Amino acid sequence: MRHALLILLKRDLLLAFRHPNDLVNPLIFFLIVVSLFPMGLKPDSQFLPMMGSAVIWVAALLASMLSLDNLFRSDMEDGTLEQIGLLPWPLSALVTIKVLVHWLVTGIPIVIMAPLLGMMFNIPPEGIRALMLTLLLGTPVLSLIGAIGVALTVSLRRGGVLVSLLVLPLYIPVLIFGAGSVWDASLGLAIRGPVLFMGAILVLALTLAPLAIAGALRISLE
Amino acid sequence: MQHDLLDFGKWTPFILWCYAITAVVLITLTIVAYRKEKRLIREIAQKHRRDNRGTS
Amino acid sequence: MWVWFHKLGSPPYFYRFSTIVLPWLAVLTLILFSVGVVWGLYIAPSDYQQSETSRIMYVHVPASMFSMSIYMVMAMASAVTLIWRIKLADLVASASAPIGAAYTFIALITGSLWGRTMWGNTYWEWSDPRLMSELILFFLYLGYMALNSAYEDRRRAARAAAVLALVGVVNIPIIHYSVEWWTSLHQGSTTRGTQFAATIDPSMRYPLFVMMGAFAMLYAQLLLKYTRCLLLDGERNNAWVKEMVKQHAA
Amino acid sequence: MSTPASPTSLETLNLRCERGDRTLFEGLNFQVAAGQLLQIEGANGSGKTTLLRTLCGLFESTAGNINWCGQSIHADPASYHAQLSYIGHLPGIKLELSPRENLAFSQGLRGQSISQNDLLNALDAIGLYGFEDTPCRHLSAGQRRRVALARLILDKSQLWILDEPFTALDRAGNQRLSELLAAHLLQGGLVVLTSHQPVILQDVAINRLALE
Repeated sequence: MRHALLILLKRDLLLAFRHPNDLVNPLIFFLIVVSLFPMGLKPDSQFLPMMGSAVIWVAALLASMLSLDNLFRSDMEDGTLEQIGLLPWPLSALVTIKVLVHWLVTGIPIVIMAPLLGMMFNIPPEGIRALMLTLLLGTPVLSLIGAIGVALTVSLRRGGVLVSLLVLPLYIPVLIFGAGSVWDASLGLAIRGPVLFMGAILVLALTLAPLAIAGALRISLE
Repeated sequence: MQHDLLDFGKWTPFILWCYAITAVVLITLTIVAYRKEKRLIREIAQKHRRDNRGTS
Repeated sequence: MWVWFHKLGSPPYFYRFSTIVLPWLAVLTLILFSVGVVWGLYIAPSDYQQSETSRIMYVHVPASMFSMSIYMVMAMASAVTLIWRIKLADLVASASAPIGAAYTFIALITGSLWGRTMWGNTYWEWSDPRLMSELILFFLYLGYMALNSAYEDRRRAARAAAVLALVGVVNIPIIHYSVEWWTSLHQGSTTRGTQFAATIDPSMRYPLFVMMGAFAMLYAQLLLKYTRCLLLDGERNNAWVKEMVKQHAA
Repeated sequence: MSTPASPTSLETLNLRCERGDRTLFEGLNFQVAAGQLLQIEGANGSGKTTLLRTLCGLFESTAGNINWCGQSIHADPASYHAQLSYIGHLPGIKLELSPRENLAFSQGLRGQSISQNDLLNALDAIGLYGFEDTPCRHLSAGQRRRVALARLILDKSQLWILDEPFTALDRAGNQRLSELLAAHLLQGGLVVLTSHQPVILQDVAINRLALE
């Protein structure tokens, strides 16, 4: 089974890299959304560092969600999802790999881009460190929760807006803790508590979300 | 404490709005439920009449 | 008890049972609401701290309390749907959603109006954890209903929505905790809310209990009614529905 | 794998499936034993595809049982799926990948390691010689279907469930598929398929089941 999971990992990464546009677009989206916000304010605004953490987090959340749309859709449309559903391995393990690939190709680049954007917002170094740390813990949760929403709607013709309706409310805790700790860290406060809590959320999502995704996919495959 | 009916000093509009909105929402919900069932029964009865005429 | 529960799971029995119970529930709801409203608005004294505005409590507290409980009912019914595939459980979950959403809406509106009387000039205070949780709960209800109606096939809709409800119920404590943490950052604590429901003066507690009973009975009544609608809609081609409709017409 | 207690067979007991509020079929009983082919016939919308998907375990029946070797397919889905090859309406191949990559991945996912030689032989046998490394998006519909059918050769599973396998195939492809089916049955395999055209195989009796 481990062999099969590795093959799936390889396959999905290969497929991702055969569509470089799909890889880069969410990141460009992330960049554009983040840079739009300061333009809505006065140029010398003092709110920038205050808003920075929230803006970067919200943009990361949207970029992650929008790029999830294709997680199962193309596999559904060409029938490979059926075949995956008929493999003699637990579906929850297989979908975890698919989510992992999504995180590798969108979550990680977001984490890497974040410090640059943080500097654009004049976030102090402590805040930037917290930003990277919380994004590192939070983006996998975004991928996992988002995948549930995508799995529930993949068989519907018009899933796009519906997914955001289902998923965004569930993203709120991650957003609150993520953006909150960046803000705290910028003020020089300790952020151990919220960071540990984010870690706990990640562990919980890792254990429960694959089951929900697999269950949802079985329904979508009917 | 003694009241004039529905007079709560300066907060009167707030309190009355609360009760009014609640009443409207709950009554609408109830009416919708009752009418929905009535409509469904009528619809199903009609379909059965149609079917019966078709077979006889 | 179990036998009865099992019997209730069969649609025709449920339908007959609810036909008998519904009128009684309707009367009871009406009585409780009349008593509660009159008591709350007229007879009950005003709180010495909050003046007359504490009267909002009689609608706000039951609505927000049941908005949460209804979600729990939905989640439990969803679990039953997924595990035992009992059709009625799915209908109970689907029928609960609009009622829960309406209760949440009431809790939001009354909470905001009540807040306005305390916060001064704002109708919305982001630092109030209860209102925030209520708002997110409202989103969860909306998402559930949107997903439920997006599927054309009833059975798939039921199961997909059930998965969502369970995911939501796992999230509720996390959301609650995160909102609490977040609002504590903004150090805007409020003295309002459900916590004093237990400590308040009996003269205010009894009308509150009456209103809670009224909201509960209304939920029960609407739940039965909406479930019956979904049942009729889904089973319209079954023999017992035809029989029932015939009796109804006669 | 331990030998099954009862002989290899696929049977349904009182199967009933619904879509929406419509009953597609009910009280369906049949058995397919080793070396047998069952062709399911019926008009469009009679539930053929749903029946096949139910047999695979993708669709959940409202009532009744499906047994594989005397045991419900839901009791141990993993070992059932290990012996099942399903080819549905959709070929289940990735257009971005070449036939060779597609097969390598689909076999790898099943946990079988396949030598390059076997792979090329399978593609050759199904008539895709010279197209091994062409991205599937440049292949015709019939050729894509052949890539999917090549899986049957490599899977080495006992039970084949095929949804309209002959569509989009030309006469030569038809011929090859028929040979493939005959050889599989001769080795004691089981086939359930739907097809609009009559299936003619040498030396093989074909059972038919009509859905209304």
